Formats: sequence, C-alpha cells, structure tokens
Amino acid sequence: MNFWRFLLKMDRRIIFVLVGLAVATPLVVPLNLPVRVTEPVRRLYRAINEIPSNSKPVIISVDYDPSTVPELRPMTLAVLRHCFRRKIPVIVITMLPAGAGLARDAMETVASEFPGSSYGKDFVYMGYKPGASLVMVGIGQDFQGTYPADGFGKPSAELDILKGLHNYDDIAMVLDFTGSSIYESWIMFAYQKYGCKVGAGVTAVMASDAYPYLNTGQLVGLLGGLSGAAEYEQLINWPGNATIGMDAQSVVHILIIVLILLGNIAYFVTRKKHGAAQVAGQGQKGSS
Amino acid sequence: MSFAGARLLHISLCVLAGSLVLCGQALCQSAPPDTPPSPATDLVVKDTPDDDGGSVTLSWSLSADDKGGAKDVLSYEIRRSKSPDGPFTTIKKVLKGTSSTTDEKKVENNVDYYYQVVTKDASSETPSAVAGPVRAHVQWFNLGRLNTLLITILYTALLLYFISRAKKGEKLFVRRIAGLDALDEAVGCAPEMGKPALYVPGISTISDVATIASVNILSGVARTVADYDTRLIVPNFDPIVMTVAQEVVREGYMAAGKPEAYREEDVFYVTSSQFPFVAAVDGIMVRERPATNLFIGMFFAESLILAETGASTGAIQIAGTDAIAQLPFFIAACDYTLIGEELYAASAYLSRAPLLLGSLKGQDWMKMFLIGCIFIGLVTLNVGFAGFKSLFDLPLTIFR
Amino acid sequence: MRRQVPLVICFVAGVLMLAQSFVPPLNWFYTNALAWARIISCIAVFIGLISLVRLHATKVRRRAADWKFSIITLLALLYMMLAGLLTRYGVFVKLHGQCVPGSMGDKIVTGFQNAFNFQDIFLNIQIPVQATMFSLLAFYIASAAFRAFRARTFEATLLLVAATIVMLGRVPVGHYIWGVPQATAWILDVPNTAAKRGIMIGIGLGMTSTALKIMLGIERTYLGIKD
Amino acid sequence: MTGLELFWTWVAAFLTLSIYSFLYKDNVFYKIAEHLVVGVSVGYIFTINWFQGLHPYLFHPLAKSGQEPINLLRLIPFFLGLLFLLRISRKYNWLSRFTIALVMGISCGVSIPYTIEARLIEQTKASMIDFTQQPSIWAGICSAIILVGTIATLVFFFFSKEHKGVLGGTARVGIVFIMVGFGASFGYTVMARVSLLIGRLNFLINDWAKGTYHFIFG
Repeated sequence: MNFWRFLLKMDRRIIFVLVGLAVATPLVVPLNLPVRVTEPVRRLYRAINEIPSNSKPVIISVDYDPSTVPELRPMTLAVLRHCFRRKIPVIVITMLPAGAGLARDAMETVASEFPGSSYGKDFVYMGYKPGASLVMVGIGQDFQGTYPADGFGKPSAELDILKGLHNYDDIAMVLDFTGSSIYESWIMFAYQKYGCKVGAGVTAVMASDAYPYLNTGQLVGLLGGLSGAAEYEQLINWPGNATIGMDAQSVVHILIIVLILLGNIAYFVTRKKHGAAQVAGQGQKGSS
Repeated sequence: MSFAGARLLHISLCVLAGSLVLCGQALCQSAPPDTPPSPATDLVVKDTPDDDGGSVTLSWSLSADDKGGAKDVLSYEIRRSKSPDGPFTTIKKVLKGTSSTTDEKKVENNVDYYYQVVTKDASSETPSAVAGPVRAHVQWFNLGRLNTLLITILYTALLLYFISRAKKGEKLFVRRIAGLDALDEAVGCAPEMGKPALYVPGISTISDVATIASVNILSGVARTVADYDTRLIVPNFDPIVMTVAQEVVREGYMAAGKPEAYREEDVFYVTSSQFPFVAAVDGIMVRERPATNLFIGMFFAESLILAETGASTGAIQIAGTDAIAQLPFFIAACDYTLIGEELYAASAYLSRAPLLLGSLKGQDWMKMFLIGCIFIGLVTLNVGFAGFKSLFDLPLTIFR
Repeated sequence: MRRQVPLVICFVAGVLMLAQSFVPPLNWFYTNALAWARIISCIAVFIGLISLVRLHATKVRRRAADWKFSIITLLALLYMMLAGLLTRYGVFVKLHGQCVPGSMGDKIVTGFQNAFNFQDIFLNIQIPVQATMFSLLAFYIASAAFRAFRARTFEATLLLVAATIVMLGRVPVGHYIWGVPQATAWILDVPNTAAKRGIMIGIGLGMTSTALKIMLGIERTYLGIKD
Repeated sequence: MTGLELFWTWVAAFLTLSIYSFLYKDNVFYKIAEHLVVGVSVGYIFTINWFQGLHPYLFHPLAKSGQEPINLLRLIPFFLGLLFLLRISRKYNWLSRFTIALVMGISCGVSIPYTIEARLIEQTKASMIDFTQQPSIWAGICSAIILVGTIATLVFFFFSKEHKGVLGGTARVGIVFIMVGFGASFGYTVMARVSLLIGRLNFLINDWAKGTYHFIFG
C-alpha cells in the first residue's frame, strides 16, 4: 500500500523526468513504432506517385516560420525526398520572409542526400517574394516574369529546369507547407483560376479546417501535423524526424494515460483506507 | 562576332521561325487562329449597397469561351465612361472566371457612369454591350446590419430596464457562483499565512473586454486585501492596464480606509512579450510565495505554465477567463475557475451594487430571447420556411 | 471635471464607434480612431518603461533581494534601446529591409539591420527563451493531468475520460484499438462543439453588457471612481 | 558554421538549459535568463513601437513627406498621449483619465457590434438546424445532440434563478457537455505541446551538440 501513498504524494519533478526521458529517448534511439496511414495522406502520396519522372516540375512552397518547424519541416523533407527519388524536378519558393532560410535549408538537406541531383536541373530555389496572391497570379501569367532570377540572384533564363516553363500548365502540382491560411490562397489561385493541382501540409491544429477542401477535391491530398508526416515517411519507406517524433508523441501520450490510471487507482485504494470523510473535504479540484 | 550582332541574328531567326510557324498554322487550319473570344453578357451595374458612396458594383455572365469553351480567355477589362458612346477608359483588369467586381477608382457620387466589360484572350478582345447609366450614392444606413442594430437596441433596453428596476430598490436574486465565493475565502487566507496575494490581470490590452472585467474584479479584491492589511502584487503586461490597475487598487485601499497601506511599486509593468512575462511571473511566484494566486482576464498558451508553477508553491489559485481554449487548463490546475460569462458576472456579484445586479437579470433575459429565437428558427425551418433563419444572415440581404 | 469629463469622453467615443458600423459616412471616424488608439498605446510604452526602470533601480538602490539580477535587466534594456535606435538612425548603417519573426506569433518586422547585433540578440536570446518557456508546457500538461484527473466527482470523471480517449485517439497506437478513432472524432465534433457554442454565446452576452455598461457610464470602476 | 554563429548557438543553448533548470527549482541560471529576457524584450518592444508605431502613425502624418497632406488630427492623440504621461505627476495624474476614457470608449464601441455578430447572431444561426436536410440519420442525431448541448450549456449560465427543478437538471446536462468538451480539448492539445519540446531537444541535439562537434572536428 505504501506504493500508492507514495504515488499520490509523488514529487512532480519525477513526472518531469519521465516526460523528458519519454521524449528524448526515441530521439536518440528510434523505436520505429508502426503508423497506420490515413486516407488524406495516401491520396497525396498517390498523386505524387502519378507524376511522370523527368517531366513537369512541382512547386514546393515552404511557408512556415520557426514556431511551426517541429511539425512542418519533417513533412516537407518527406515530400521532397519522394520527389527527388522519383526524379520529379522541384521548384522551391516561399511566401514568408521568415520562411526563406527554412525553405533553403529543407531543399539543401534533401539535395545532399541525392548526390546525383544537380542544382538548376533537378531542383531550384526561387527565394522569397512579397505579396503572396500576386505571386500566385503572376505564376499563372508568366513564371519567368514573376521570378526573373532565382533565390541566389542567378537569372532564370540560365536555369534548365525553367526552360519552357511558362505558367501553371507546365507545372505538375503545387505543394504548400504552412502554419497559416496561405494554402487557401493556393487553392483559390492555382487551382480555381488555373486548374493546377494543389496539395497541402498543415499543422495538426489546422488540419480539421482543411478537411473540407479535401472532400471537394480542391486539395489532392493533405498532411496534418507530425502524424501526417510520419505516415508519409512510412509510405516512402524512409523513417525520418516525424517517425521519431511520433515515437516520442506515442510514448508521452501513453505515459500520461498510465499516470492518470495509476493516480486514480492510488486515489481509490487509499480512499478505502481513510474512509469517505476525507474525500468530502477534497474540495472541488478537477471540476468547477 | 560582336554581342549585338549575335543578338540581332538571334532575333531575326526567331522572327523567321515564328512566321514559318504562323504560316504553317494558317495553312493547316481552316479557321483563323485568332478568333476573338465571345463577349461577356448580361452586364448589370448598380450602386454598391451599404457604403458611403464612391463605389459601383458590376456583375456579368462569363464569356462562352471562359472555362467551358475554347479556354483561351485570359482576363476581363472593366471600362468606364461618362457617356454611353464613350470614350471608355480602362479602370481595372480581373482574372478569367471572375464574374463580378467593384469599381472604386475615383467614382464621383451622383454622376452618371456607363460601363462595358471587355473579354480578352492572348491577342484579341471583345467588348460587351454597354450598361448604365448608374450613379454611386451615399447610404445613410447600412441595411445589411439592421439585425445587429436591432439586437443592440433590444439588449440596451433590457439592461436599462432591469437596472432602473434595481435602482428603485427591487430585490434581485443572483445565484451563488462557486468560484466567487471561494474568491473572498482565498484572498482572506493570505494574511493568515502572512503572505502576499498575487493578481495577474491577463496578458491583453485594455481594449479586450475581458481585461476590463478583470479590472473590475481587481477592485473588489483590493478592498478585501486592504481590509486584511496584506500586500497585493499585480504584475502587468500592458502599460495602460497597469495604470488602470494602479487607480483601482489605490481606490480599493482608500475604500477600506487604509490609503497609507497602498504601495504603488506592487502594481508594476513587466513586459509586453508573452513568454518573458511568464518567466518573470513564475519567478515572482516561487520567490514571493504568495498564498493566493488569481489569474483573471485574457490568457493564451501561458495559462498552464502560470497555474502549474503556482500549484507547485501550494498557493490557492482562482482563475477566470473567456479564452475558451485555455479554460480546460485552468480547470485542471486551479482550485476554482470562472468560466466564460461567469467572469463578466463576477464584477456585478462582487460589488453587489444593485445597478450591476440588474444587468445580470438583463443578460438572462437576452439569453432567453436567443434560446427562443433558436426554437422559432428550428420550427420554421423544419416546416420548410427559411425566412426566419435568414433574419440572422450577415450581412442581412432580405431587404435588398 | 475630474469625474464627469472622462465619462462624457468615453460615451461620445463609444457612441461614435458604435454608430460608424451602421452609418457608412461615419467610417472615417473608425480609421482615425484606430490610429489614435495605436498612437496612445505607443506613447503609453514610456509609462511602462518608467515603471520597469523605477522598480529595478529601486531594488538596486535598496540592495533588495536579487538586486544584482536587476542590473542585468537594466543593462539589457538600455543596450537594446540604444542598439535599436542607433541601428535605424545611425548614419553609417545603410537601410534595407530585413525581416525576422516577431515576438508574438507572425508579426513581421522590417527595416532593421543587424548593426550592434540588435537582430542577433533578439534571435538568440529572446526567441530561444520564448520557445523554451513555451515548451515547458509539455511537462506541465503531464503533471496537471496526473494531479487533476482523479475520478472524485462525476464531472471530474467526465473530464478525465474524455481527455484519455482523445489522447489515445491522437497517437498511432490508438488507431489499433477498436472504436477509439471514431470516439475521438465524435467527442471533438459533437459535445465539444456544443459546449463551445454555448459558452461562446454566454461570453458574447457578458462582453456586450460590460461594454454597454462602460459606454453608458454605469460601470466606472476602471477610472478609480467610487459611486 | 562560423565562430560567431557558434557563439550565438551556445548563448541560445545556455539560455535554453537555464530555463529548463527551473523545472528542478529556482536558481541563479534561471534568474539570469529571466532578468535578461525581460530587459531585452522591453527594449525590443520600445524599438518596435518607435519605428512601427510612432513613425508611421504620428511622425510621418505630421511631417510633410511625399504626396500625403499633413494630418493635423493626429495631434489630438499625441496630446492625449502626453496627458497620459502625466500619470507620473502626483498633482496632475487625474488628467490621464481623459486618455483612458477615450481608449475605453473606442474599445467598447468597436467590440459591441462585432461581438453581437460573431458570438450571438452567428452562433444562434448555426443552432437553427434543418433536420430535413441531414445526410444520414446518424448525422441528424449528432446535430440534435449539439443543439441540446448548446442550449443546456447556455442554461448553465443563468444567474438570476436558482438552479433547481427543470432549470437545475438542464444546467447539469450543460455541465456534462462542458466537462466532456474541456477534457477533449485538453487531450487534443498534448500533441502540440510535446511537439514544442521535441523542437527544443532537436535544437540542443542537432544545432548545439552536433554543431559544436562539427565545428571542432570538421
């Protein structure tokens, strides 16, 4: 019985240590727990899988800032890896000033994993341009007019990947990774106006708002939060940060559930010993 | 060869190639490639409703070549003139697939205007029939917000009516609110332990109504604290809120007859950055060890950081917020939580001033009115009449 | 003068603001008033500054507890203010837009350059501390759940059961347990929506009545005026 | 990574660990981080206010620049702002009430129609459900439950009647909905919070530890 009494009066710092370990351990020693792939993620995977290799490029719009990096960077990497592996040319852009460094970082990380790929031919970084919706419309009218040079100042005319690329007709798909509503602008301009397919990756909190677009076909697929990214990693069979992160998430969630259960068992076991009088005095904690 | 020469050669080659292609197309196709797109039809122009003039709204049916047709429409150009015969000047361009827009480009009020919409493809254009005349007017009332205005008037009337009844001395019943009963008790226990009380009036500006409600509650708290001769620490996120909090706390001490016990340096500004503010308040909680922590006002993600740190020091904690997303965390980590509307009711309840109690009664009547509306809406809608529900449209369009 | 004038100002400003939403020609007042409020709140920052400096300077002077740390605050404040002003006004710094994530959410700041390490300090001192403070929630959410989710009362039991099901439904393990994904979605879509909607209407009523009372001068506590 | 970048990474890592040390207990490192960031953030806010607030809203409209005419109306808030600064005077601090009253009036006036529309009209309208238009019987049942829950929750907030009888029963149903809803929100948020911790640990492991390793050993 002492165990239960100890549990009830346990120093909360023990919980902190457990949570810290639960998150840190999978980061160091990946568990690779199985993930069940959900339909929106599978749809995006299929859509990218259907794009012919070495043909039309995809636009990857990296529109997140440092606050949503933990959720959105892993899915950006997973989709980039899929494209690189299938030899789909990739055009990386960003609509957020804060996204510039992050977009480049994501692209360079994946590019370095594919030694055969070359800048300008297989992938290109066009940098940040202010005025998201203007840029989206601009791409529909004249891509090279909108982006006369890439993110490093090299003229677009010198980049192989952009040769013969005029507008959305020459683009296989737009993929947007964002923690804001920019993906809705992509739907509005790239899809509604110009008929270009749009896929999105958003934070877990935003995913429920994005589902309706999936049902109406305005989005070809959707990745929501870390779990969406982990499912995508599973589909391309390339466990990365999201799979590791989901391991950590699973462990912490289970830890909290176990703690709650133990706490309740302890509560009922000790209550029997002390009788009901003390319970009545427990006040209102936990309700209001 | 010089650069210019190469360039010239390149251009001439391109022109040559281009004309060859054109010839080829002309030979192969019976129809010329440059058929102008079919025009936009049914152009309707009218004064933009519910505005202060200077704007005309246009709508039209898409050209037959937009989307379904040959799909070569690129845009529509809006042209305007003061005479039906022109000359028409271009006002703006809209993308294909657009069938309505507004003209707000230096539109003079009460002047006749004529419009046409020109359908454009890559190389040619087709104007629509001219529509007009139309005049932009100033509307003195925004009909689209009539429902909002009516509810505002009704609510104001209800509040004033019950307040006047309360003024006449009528006894109004207000039920017990558990969190508020606890408030007095919690504030009272600080002096017994010889410790200060901490009051955080949220992390928003004074323009947030929740902050205003919090300041009202602070006033009551200050009076109780002053009665007990305890210190009241109020760290602030916003300088204006700080100023108001200082006024209110000083007034509270004066009301308790202890103006000399008021210490202005205990109601202070920390920073207007969310987490630096939390870091500082956490520090106060573990160093000053207040016996009572009150978190009342507008809170964001920091709610649980504050409440858990406070819980670890063993303080009695009472929270109140209208931030729905934060309520679960306050409920889990605090002893009592004022949920949503209870926060607003609290100032009335604490002061027990008849005027404010009267307003609670008005609030309840408004609640009944809205529940009644829901029922009428349900019944009418389910027997096939949608008119009642459309009274709740925003903006209201049924009177247009 | 001291009591009546503020109440009249409040009433007039409130009525004009209210009226402009119904009377389109009054829109100019709205645009102006928002700019006015912005200017006032910017000037108010000086009051905050004075309060902060006074608090910490007093601590240092009185050698109060932790007074040495107050010196850190004062020095950091002084340095950031000077660096910010000099960066912008300094003749030797050529301006061109540079953007950083703002202090709360996505506010974007343009027009500062990294002279005096203004930007570096913000990005490497304030941002990491903010992010780390925010991440403390991962620990606190666990300790709060452990402490509070006890089946003491019927309501507490509901809280804990709903939380447990949703937590389970959010991770892959839960997807393998029959009924959990469906129950999670249902709880989030149905009871959760209902409760939020009801609370939201209640809050709307409370907010409006408080705002009306202040506008009409019935509630005047905020001015430090006693009835 | 350059030497300077490495230096800043160490600063960030030191502050990160200092904040985490607070979980054990208050200590010197936490105090340093806390006092440092308070000073930095207020200095930052001051600068932002100066250049993003006073410059575009006050200085520019009052100074002749470009084609915009001088906006002398902006002297009014400037004057009111100065009145507000009289807070620090013992004798004239009551003048700051004028400013506060104006800000309060503006805030209340703005919030009333907005609140009525977003919180009262929209939500009331959303509760008027057409049961003849439901995609399935189950969807209809769910809609009905939402309706009952909304009204019961609203009844819980009745203040001027004792919660007894029918009213009490309905209010109790309201509490059930509130508690289930709050529990769900709590459980739903765990993932987002853990993600934040993962983000910080990734910084410590990848940027700081690995970055330092690569800087030293190439």
